[in-house]
Amino acid sequence: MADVRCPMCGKPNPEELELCQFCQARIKPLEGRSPAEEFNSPIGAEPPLDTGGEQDSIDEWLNFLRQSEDEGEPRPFDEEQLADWMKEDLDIKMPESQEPLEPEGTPDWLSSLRSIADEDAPEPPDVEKAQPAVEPSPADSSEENEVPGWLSKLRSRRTAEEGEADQEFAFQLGEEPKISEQAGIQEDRSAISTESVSDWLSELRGEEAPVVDSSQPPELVQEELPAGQVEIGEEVVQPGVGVVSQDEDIPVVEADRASEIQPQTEEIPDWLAGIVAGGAAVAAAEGVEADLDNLPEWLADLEKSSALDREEIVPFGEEGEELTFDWLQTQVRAGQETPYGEELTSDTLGTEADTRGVGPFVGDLSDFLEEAELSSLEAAQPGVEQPGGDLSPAELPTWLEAMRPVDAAAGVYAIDAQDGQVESSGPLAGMQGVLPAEPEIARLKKPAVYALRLQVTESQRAHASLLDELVKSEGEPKEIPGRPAVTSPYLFRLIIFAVLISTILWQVFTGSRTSPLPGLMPETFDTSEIIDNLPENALVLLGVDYDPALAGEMEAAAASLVDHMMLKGAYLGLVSTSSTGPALGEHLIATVGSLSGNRYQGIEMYANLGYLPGGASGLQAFAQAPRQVAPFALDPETTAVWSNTPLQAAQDLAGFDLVAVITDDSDKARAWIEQVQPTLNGTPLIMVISTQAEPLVRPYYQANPKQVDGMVVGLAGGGSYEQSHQDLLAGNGLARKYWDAFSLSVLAAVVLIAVGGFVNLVTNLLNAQKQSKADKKR
Amino acid sequence: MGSGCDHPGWGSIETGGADMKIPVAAAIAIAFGLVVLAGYFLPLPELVSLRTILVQWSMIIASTALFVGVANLLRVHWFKLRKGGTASAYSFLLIASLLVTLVVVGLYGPTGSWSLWIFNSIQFPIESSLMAILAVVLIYSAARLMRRRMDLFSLLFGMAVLLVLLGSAPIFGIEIPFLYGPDGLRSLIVQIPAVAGARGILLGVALGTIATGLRILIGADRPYGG
Amino acid sequence: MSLADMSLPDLVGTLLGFFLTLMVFSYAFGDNALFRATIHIFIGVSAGYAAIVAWYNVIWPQLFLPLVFGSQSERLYILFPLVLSGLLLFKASPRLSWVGSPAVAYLVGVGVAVGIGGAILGTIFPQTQATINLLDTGAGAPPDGSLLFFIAQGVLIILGTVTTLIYFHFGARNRVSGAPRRPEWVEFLARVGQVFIAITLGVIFAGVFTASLTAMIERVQFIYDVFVPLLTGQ
Amino acid sequence: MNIVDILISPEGLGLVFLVVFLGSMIVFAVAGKNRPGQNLRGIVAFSRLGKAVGLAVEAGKRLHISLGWGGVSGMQGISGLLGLSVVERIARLASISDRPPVVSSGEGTLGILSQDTLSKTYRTIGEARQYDSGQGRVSGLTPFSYAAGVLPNIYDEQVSATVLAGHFGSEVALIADASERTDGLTLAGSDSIQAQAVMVAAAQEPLIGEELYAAGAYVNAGPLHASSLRAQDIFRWVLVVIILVGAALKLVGLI
Repeated sequence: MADVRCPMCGKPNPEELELCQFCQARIKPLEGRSPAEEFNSPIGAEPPLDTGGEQDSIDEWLNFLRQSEDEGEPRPFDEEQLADWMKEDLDIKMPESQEPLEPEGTPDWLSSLRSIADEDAPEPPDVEKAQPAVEPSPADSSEENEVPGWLSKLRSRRTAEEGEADQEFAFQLGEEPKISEQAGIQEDRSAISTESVSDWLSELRGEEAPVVDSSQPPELVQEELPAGQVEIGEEVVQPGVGVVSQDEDIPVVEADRASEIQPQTEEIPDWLAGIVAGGAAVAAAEGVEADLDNLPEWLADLEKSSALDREEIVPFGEEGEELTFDWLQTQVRAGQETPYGEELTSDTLGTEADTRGVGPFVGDLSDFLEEAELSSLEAAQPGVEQPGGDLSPAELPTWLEAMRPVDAAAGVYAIDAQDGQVESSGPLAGMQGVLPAEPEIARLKKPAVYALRLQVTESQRAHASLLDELVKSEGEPKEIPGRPAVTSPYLFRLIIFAVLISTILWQVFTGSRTSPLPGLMPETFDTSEIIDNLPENALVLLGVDYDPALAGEMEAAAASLVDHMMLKGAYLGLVSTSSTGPALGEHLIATVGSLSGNRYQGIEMYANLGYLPGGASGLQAFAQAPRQVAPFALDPETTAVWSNTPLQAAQDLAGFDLVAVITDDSDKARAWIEQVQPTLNGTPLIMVISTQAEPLVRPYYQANPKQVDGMVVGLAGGGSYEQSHQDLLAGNGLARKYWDAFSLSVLAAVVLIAVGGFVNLVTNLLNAQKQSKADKKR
Repeated sequence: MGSGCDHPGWGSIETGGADMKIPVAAAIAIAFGLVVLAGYFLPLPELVSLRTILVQWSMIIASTALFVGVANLLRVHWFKLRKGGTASAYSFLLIASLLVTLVVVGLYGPTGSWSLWIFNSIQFPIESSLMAILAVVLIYSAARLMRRRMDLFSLLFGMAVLLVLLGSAPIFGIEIPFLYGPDGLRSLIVQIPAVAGARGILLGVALGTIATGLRILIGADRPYGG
Repeated sequence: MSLADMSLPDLVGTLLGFFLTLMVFSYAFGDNALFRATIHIFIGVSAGYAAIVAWYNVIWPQLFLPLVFGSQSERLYILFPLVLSGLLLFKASPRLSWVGSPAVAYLVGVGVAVGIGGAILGTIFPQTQATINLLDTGAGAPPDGSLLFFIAQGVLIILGTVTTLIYFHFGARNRVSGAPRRPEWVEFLARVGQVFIAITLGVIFAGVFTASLTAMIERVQFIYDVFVPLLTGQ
Repeated sequence: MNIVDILISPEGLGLVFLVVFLGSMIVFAVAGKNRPGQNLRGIVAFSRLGKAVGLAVEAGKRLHISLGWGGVSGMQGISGLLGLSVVERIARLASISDRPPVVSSGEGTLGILSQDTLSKTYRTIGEARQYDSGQGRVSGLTPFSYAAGVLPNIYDEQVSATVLAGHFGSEVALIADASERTDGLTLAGSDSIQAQAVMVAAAQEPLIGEELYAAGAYVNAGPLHASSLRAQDIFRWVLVVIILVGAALKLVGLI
């Protein structure tokens, strides 16, 4: 005997069983399922029989409803759409044979629903089985049969689903619900199912409730009752809104909620508005005669039985599918007794606590709040005595389940029944439970959306959402803020570069020679004197100790001096303590040659002794034993300079006629002065230094006795030397060439430093002031 | 040895003192250092010549260290080349230019024609351009000084810079008498306060050099021996 | 000299220098690829050139030449640096780096001794002597008789030198509240010294700027001398 | 030449100077052990350096120490060797950072010594595996090529603080400017007076004159660092007295 797989939980069941042994879901499909049942089959179950296009249009209608629920505001309900669906529904397989039992004037769609329900409505086994001993009263049984099958189906399916939800719910709480609890949950479940039916209906009704203009006195409302509004005795009942006229027990619905719902009501057909009005409105607890004329017969009958049978309120479907009006009343009263937010008793809070205990932040925050809402909804009914305790809950189709509006809205309409005040004046004199005028006005604001929800104050909700964002943002990678490409320092650098380059280019372009060269300086005069006094074919040791970076300044300062020595026919011995020295020496000789046209070439005129490693100690070693330390020249033949060139006349450095050092570094200058000068025995030492070394070398020149016999300092020194020897470098002196550009760009630099410094100083003072104000405030 | 002075924020140090296990390197450094030092201060001719020889040998070994430096440079950029990315292109340029220069200058000698061509066409223009860019950097730094550290020192520093620059060349061809020239304010500033300050700084630096050198010679600091 | 008179290598070299100068000047607009490429070429060329100069001037003439062609005594003379140089080459490999430590220790020991000797004999004694001689009215007095100015200048320089030295005094006394502080009279002298130091560093900063400005003028002149002939087709 | 002539000769005086200086260093070191807490005047640069090391470790950024191109010989060499003491202290503190410190130098011997110092420090604190020889690197072999070679280190390797301790020239302004462009802290000291003048303007925390040589004492690099500072102070005042007395006697014509 093959097993059948349950459509709901997928577990295998013996073939003969109709309901799943695990989740009580229906396994054996009912023969000839009505469109409503197909429509009700849970989403995701095996696809319904192919009913051609009907399924799509029905889905369309429901999607529209579902969307309107998701968007939170009720969208204007398109009557044609509803009507078509409705109509289509009505056309669905109306069994010709079956006489419609409905009274004239009943809309086709309802009658067809009713006929379908009658065809398929075998007694739901579970309901009977679960039927408690209470026998339906004979008066009821006739109405029962008239109850449309589709409503009874809602009840049975609802029972199945709720059963699952309970297990799930219990599972979430971490413990198997005990038998007593299960009963309790059953009870709650029945309360919920009746309530959810009322919700479904109230929602439907909600779409039909006419606009209530609260600003107008009730009497006026009576004449202008829009279609679909039923006057029950003195109360005007608005479907989906409740009683507008003053009856204490009648739930008061905030006007604005009514106004919200209002736009949709005109389109719903009268019969439905009537049904909803009859079903949704809560008749006065005692002695309120419902105005049965407009009600459809089946509802009207229901109304009658409710009036007679006040005590035996039978939840929908409990006593053999009798749709008594009382069950609706019960829902409303239940809503009254524990209106959301005011009178939640500790045990309901307890339930909520349990729910919270599940760990609110396990899933998404809105799930938690939804669950909390669900649990608070279940807990909302402890006080209500359910007659016949073990009545099985009505079964709602899943599409209805999905459509269930946010319960909070329903809860809002619970009417505070304990308010026993009797009107003393005005047209409503003698009436009880008259709605206080000002609350309505005062409540003209949108109702607190979370009426029946967990008691979460605004700040708690804010904190919860903040914490949620924090948790979410933790995982997101944060972009490292890129540094802005253009900043004020960047602009300032550009301005400096542009000002300097344009100033220099202007002078170079115009080739101006207007700015006078510096006059003769004492140190320059001494230097030229020493060179003038050189003997013929003198031996000069030239220390080339500057960096290529400062070649611009050093060559401009030394070119005229070197040319002067060349003109005297001196033999130059180049030496350096830096590795780039030899190449710079060659560059200097070539530059002087190109400027003056006085070509100094070959080992006959100068010898490049190369590089002395080891800085001061290398210099000291060279000063003590030059022939051992630098035996060869760097020319291609690596000539032995001390034997094959004029240098052979010099045994040591004292043998030279002049030692001239060109350096930009004060340390190197000091090294020459401290290591070499003591061994010169009277041979003059002159220095061509950079402006940056002046403060440290000048004392040696000013010393007494002088340790440096002559000095040329930077571009100004070179200019002064050229000024005193106009014939040198054939008048093409580098100092003269650069001097005008130098004097203008120095001025530009001074202006830039002064203005920039002032702006930064002011900015700093302002920031300091702002900082001190902030500190004082703190 | 306990620490004589614990400056906040840096924690004290237990080792680094005279660790009893003196490695061979420390012994070599201390021995040769003391011999050379003696050569400076003891007027014995043998010591003086020994000092000269030891100093000359150190120059030869220092040149070998230059080759080890070139090897280190090649190794760092070789790893960058193998790692890939934009930096590898630059490392390739460095290694290529290094090898080409070694070959050409090695063949023609430091003052050979092609060697001088490389020096005058590549090294000389780049290095003097970097020095030219320094002018922009120095103006920017001097102007930002008042924002970085607003105190008397910075104010005096800025004033000295402006006065010396104004006095180093005529303005629009006009030589400002009290500022420019050998007897001007600029020369006065350079020859008196600048010389005094420079001397004081040099003497201070010399004292620091002696203290640091002695610490190394007695083995308290041992930067070698890795 | 116009571009036309140049030989081909010189012309290529001048144009190469022209473009390299512009690529370095682009650093004023921020770090960029052209500047990066240029400085990496510059580092390679300067390292290669320095290595060859060291070989030509030191290693070959003072190490290998005597080893190959030198006499027995010369070979003996260079044996010690030859061995230490060999050991030093092991520092190029991280694993065998410890083998080179004796050579490094030798360099450090000798270098430090040269530093100490230079500091005492090359700086402290001469500078102190020069400062004392500032008031040598006998030898140092200027011929034109402005003795007073000479003495005033000497006193001012001595005052500046002494207060600059005092500024660097490190020792301080604990205080009940606040950071340790030097005695008041030392603080006063230090503040005077600070004035001299600020002026000295300002003067030297101006000197460095002058040198860099001259380098910029030289480079702009070079660009102009190359660009204009290129433009006018000379 | 008798003893008196030797003593008054420069070499003799130098020897006396040296012996007394060394003696006072050792005496203060021994005395300092029993009476700790000899205080030093505040130097803002070193306290900011302590914070910068902490911030770099926390932010997972790198510290860059530059030893200059002064080699190991002469006065400029000794400032480089002093930089190595600072390297040891910073490497000891910053070894736990995600990006260990990098030491750049412009001369072969200094490059070798920086690698030796780093490997010895990591071995001392038991992190021998973390040492990588690439951390001690030669960036260039001439002054300006060295400064140009340091720029990519600062721009590309998330450097939060640059310490310049050694011999530099005016090219040090390029390094300090690159550090400022990347919002890094620059602490700079040198024996060269040109470099000091440029550092005053370009660096956030310049060390003037001999303040660089006090680095060892301020970063607690060892007991003798503190005692040698006290010896420096003593001899500072000796020089002041000699200059003042000598000048006075010279003015009066007695010497």
